[in-house]
Amino acid sequence: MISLPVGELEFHVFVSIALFAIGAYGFLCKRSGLIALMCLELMLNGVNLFLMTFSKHHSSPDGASLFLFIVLVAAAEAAIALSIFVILSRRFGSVVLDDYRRLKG
Amino acid sequence: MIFEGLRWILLAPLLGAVLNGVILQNKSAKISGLVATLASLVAFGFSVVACSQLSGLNSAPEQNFLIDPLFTWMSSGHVYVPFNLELTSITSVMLLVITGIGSLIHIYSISYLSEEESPWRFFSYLNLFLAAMLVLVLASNLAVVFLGWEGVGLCSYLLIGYWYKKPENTAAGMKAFITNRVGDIGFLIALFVAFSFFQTGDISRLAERVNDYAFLSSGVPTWAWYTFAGSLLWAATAKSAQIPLYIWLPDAMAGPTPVSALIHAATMVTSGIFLICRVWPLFAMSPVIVDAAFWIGMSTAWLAALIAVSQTDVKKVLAYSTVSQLGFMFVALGAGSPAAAFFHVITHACFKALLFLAAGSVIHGMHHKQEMSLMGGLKDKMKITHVCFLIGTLAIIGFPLTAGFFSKDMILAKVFAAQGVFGYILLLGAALLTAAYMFRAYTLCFWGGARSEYAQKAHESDPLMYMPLVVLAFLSLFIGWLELPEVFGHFTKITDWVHSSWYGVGVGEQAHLSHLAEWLLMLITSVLSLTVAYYSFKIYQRNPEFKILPEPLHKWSTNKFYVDEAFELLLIKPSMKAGRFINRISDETTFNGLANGSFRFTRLSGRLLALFHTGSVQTYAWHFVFWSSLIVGAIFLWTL
Amino acid sequence: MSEGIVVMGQVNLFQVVVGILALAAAIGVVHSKSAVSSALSLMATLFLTAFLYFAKGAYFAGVVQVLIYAGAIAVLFVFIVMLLDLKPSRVAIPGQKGVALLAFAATAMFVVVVALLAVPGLFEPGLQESNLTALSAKAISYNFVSTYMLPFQATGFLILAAIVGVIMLAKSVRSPSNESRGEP
Amino acid sequence: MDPINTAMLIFWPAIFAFLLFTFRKNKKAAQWANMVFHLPWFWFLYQSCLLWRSSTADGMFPIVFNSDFFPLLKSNFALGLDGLNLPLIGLNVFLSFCLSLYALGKEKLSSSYLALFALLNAASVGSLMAADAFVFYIFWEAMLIPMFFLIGIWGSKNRVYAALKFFAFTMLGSLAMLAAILYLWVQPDIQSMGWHSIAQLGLLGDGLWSPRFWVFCGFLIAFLVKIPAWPLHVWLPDAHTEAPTGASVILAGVLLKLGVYGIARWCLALFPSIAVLDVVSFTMKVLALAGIILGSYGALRQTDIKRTIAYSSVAHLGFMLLGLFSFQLAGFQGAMFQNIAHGLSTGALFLIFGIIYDRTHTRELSDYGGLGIVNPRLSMLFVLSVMASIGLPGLPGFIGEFLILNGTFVLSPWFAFFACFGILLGAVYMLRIVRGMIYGETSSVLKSHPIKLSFSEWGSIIPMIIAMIVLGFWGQGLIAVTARASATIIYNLQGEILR
Repeated sequence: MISLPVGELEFHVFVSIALFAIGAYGFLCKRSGLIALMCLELMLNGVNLFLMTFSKHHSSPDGASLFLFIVLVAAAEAAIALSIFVILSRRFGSVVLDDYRRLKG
Repeated sequence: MIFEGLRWILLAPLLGAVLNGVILQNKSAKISGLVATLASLVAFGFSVVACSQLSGLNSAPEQNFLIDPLFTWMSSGHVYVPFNLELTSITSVMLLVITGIGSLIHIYSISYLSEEESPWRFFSYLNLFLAAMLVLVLASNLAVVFLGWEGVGLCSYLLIGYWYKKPENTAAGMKAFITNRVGDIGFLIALFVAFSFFQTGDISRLAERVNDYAFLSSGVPTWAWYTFAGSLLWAATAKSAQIPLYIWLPDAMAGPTPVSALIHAATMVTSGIFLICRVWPLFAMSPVIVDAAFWIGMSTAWLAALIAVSQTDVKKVLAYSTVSQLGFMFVALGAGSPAAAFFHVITHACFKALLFLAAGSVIHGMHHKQEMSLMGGLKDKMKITHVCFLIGTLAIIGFPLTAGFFSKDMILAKVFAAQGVFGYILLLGAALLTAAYMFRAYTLCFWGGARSEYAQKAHESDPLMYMPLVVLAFLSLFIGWLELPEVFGHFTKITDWVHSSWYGVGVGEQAHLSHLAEWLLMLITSVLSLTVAYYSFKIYQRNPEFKILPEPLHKWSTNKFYVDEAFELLLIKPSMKAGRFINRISDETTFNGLANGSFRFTRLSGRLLALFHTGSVQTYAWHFVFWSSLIVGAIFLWTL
Repeated sequence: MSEGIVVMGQVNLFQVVVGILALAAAIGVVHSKSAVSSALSLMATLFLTAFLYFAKGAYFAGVVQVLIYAGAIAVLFVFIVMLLDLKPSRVAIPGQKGVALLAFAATAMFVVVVALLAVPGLFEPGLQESNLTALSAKAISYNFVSTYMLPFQATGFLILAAIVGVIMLAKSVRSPSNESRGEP
Repeated sequence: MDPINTAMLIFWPAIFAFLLFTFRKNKKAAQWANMVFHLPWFWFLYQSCLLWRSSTADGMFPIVFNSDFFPLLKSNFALGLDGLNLPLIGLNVFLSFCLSLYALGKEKLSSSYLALFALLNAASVGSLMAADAFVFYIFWEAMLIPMFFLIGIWGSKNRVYAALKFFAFTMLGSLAMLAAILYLWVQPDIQSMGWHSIAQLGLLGDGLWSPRFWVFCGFLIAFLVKIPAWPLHVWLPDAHTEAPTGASVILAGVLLKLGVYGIARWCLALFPSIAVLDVVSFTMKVLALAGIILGSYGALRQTDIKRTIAYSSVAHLGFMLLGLFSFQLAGFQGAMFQNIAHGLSTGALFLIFGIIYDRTHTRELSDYGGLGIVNPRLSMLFVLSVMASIGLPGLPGFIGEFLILNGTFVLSPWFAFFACFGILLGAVYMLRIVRGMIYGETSSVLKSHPIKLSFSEWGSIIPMIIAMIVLGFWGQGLIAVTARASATIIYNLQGEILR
């Protein structure tokens, strides 16, 4: 394959950080709760990629096992979050985060 | 020599007071008066026995006193105060005076208070006063003397405020108690100096301190001697009503007359001088203080005499005359002879009590009217009172061979010996003023036409009242014989009694006067005072409103030289205002403010924090991400 | 052991293309008009990241990614989006909050990249010839049962709790009593 | 005579408190039970006195009861009994007995009031006898809670503010003490938190700003708030005016004394080298003097009678502080004596005024007048207790003040001189009250509310008055009790001065 001047390591790190940043941006800015959750998944993927890169770089299986844990946890979290959102949407009639103001101090 | 009887002298009036005050409380003056008089007579009996016991004792000067150890009142560290009673020669005389005149006054007041509604209160306070005075006299330790000292102050407060319905009586009582308390601070300072520097409170051991050389050289700082003597003088000025702190005595006339007779003439006011006589060797160690006493006495004698001249209320005249006579006694102390002062204490007790009781019977006859302008022409309506009042007046102005003559003449002689002609002339002036105002009072009361219907209807009081008058008249005539000047033969009872009570501590002899000088002095004083008395008698018969003093001085003297107002303005009002101001600043604004402020602050900060809970999920998320990344970044940079 | 060792050297074109595509899909998730399209672009990002893993030689990870992430979670998202039939959600109003966040994201990346490049010790050269076996399933599973035994079991419980939680939440949704809105 | 009696001194009121909680329904029975409960308590006191007199253990603060309490905190439940805390415990038992007599027949004082009272007694006796830092702290805090409720529920108008202020002040003060105790606890070479082991604790270093100084300050602040020393006294007038009669008697009689006892036991005896530093002793004397003068000025200014008496307590306690820091046996024993004397005289004042207040429900001096006509016997007792509180010789107040001033005069004559003006001001504001209340024409308030005392109310005042008169002359008995304990403390203090 044609190899570019950039090192494999640097590129992968760049991609994972980009993924994380985009996820964070989406999570904080999107008004709809579901989209925020999706961006959350993006952030997690960014982290996973980061881990895998270094696991390969240091050739130790730890990174990969941690990757697996994150996947598991992400799955559980997504399930719970989504069902909560379903109830919230039933309750508040919409998924928009701004409507949930009941906890005002 | 141990003698158990002393405690009974003290317990009798105490029991009387408790019996009357707490248990009996019955309304009739007769019964409660009887109980009280009985108690004081028992005390008188026991004191006579004790004095005879003492005079029988003729051991060495150091041992000739009776002791009756009761219990230790308090002892901790360097303060050891045994509650012992002690009878020395000087205290025995004072004891007889107090219990004797006290019993007479008890008898007198039975009829004086016949129509009061709660006489038991009066008699229980009178007995309590007697007990406190006896403690003051019999105590062997200065701290126990202080117990009597304040007890006497308390009883005078209670008795002055006896008719408590009228607010000015209770105000006078409070004024008396607080002015006495100012003096008590001086007494306390003297006690502290005694206990910390002289290591003892016992009067006998204090006197011994003066001549045991080891103690003197053991480095007692000179300021200790001066503070001791100075604060004792301060205490005496308050109790014996001298210049700065005499303001309470004239107002104390608000109390019933027997009270004024007993407390504010005979016993309490002289306790200051009596105390100084007892610790005289210590007092004489600081000559500056002795001179101070001289000048305080002189100025009080003059000021009081000037005020007495223009007073219209008979009791006020007698009150100011007491203050002026006390000034005489201070002058005697200042001239370095406690014997003369003590002799004048005794004679003054007799004739001043006589004058007060006579005035009391006049007032009683005049249905409690004290204004001399309403009196006049009482000599034929109240014959016995008139005669007794006359004897009293003669005694006080120093009519030859009466008590006043001997004691005042002795003071004048001592002053002449110690201070020279100038001091003598000053004192003579005061004596002449006394003659003037005493005869003014006498003629206004008894001579001339009756100036009001009360005077017309005045009647002689019943035997219970004039019998003590007669006894006191007899006393004030013949008590002078106890101490004759050298000219009339060597009969100096009082001086040896006073000197022997200092437990053998000798004090330097005063200068001696030649016989001629003594004759001359006696002649001048008696002649001058008699002429002044005769003139004032003549003038006041014709014109009751005659003013002895020139106009500006007269107006000033009627208003008592504005001393009360000055005290109020300069001392009492500013300190009260300053106190209120300081307290408002320190308590209300700063500390309370601080405390309340801290409550409000916590509530405020609580409300402030609530603002963070906006409720929008996203701000929470934002904060969460922002702060966590900040922290991670910080840790990351930190670990580099 | 004989598969040979791929030198962790230069990045090849395939990886670059897939990486860029993944980023594009990610941006798609954020900026798509309707929730469905963002769900789909999420699924695309997950697939592409799986390709990245394959390119790196971590086949087991790639398969797991495809199976669980892309297959299960993304599908779950799509299903929920379909269930709630949402109106097309407007793009977030990038008010000052958004701008601030962009700034934050940019700086965060910048800082990290700089750290990566600047800090020598962080990336000491790994074994040149990284043996691929490190990322193989055998190595990971061996690692699971040795050093990570505790987290492994804990995650098991976590998943169980999640299942029970979801059933509870789901049950309250379907139970007839609170069918009408407003019931707690 | 076994030591269990001393422990029962504390636990008996506590047990009784829980018993009282069960008496919820019948108030009459609760009040009588409260009165009867005091008899065994007196018996335990008597047994402890015998134990104390027979114990020949020299040295300071002999431990009479010991059982393990909390090994983690290195503290065991040690109770000590010596000349300093025995009189105070006696005063506590005596005052609470008089108050139980007073409480008979009062419909307002429910059984929970009496139960809280018993708890308060247990806590105060506990903190008096505690010989272990943590036990002392626990009892010290335990005192606050019942007092807070007593003021908060049964007080008069703005009682909640007063209760809160009381609680906040004392709590903050005792936090400083807790910090000091914890600092001691973490010390490496401390085996147990007992009083003796703290006393022997070496290494804390000496001199100003050393750790030992800070521990000393920690303890001191807690006690200064409690005394109350001058700047921290603002809670006392409010607490006294709003507290019900029983609570304010016990507050004045026992709780304030614990501050003085605390300083004597936990500051002067434990850290003599710090107390003797002239910076410390000078500031404390200045605070005491300020307390005396400004307390008296405060009293002068009040129109509310109970506030005046409260301010007078600030002045009296200023005297005691002066006595403690005079470092003379006379001054120290004077302070301990004044503890009891002030407890009796102010207790009597509050009790008498409380009885009048129960009928007239007004505290303004201007509403009163002519009590002497309405009830001469009560006014006589009132005048007697006023005289006791202004320190008239022949009554206990004088002996305490006389010894204190004598002690202070030795080392600092000027302080003694200015403190004398406190006595003068004392006479002024107290006589102002007597004149306002007793003398003059009968005021409308007294005409409309006749003051007729029930038998139990007389029964509650008479013992106090008799105790005062007896103590006025027989003071030497009480001074002898505190002699041995204070002699050892003063011996150490003077040893430090010479060094």
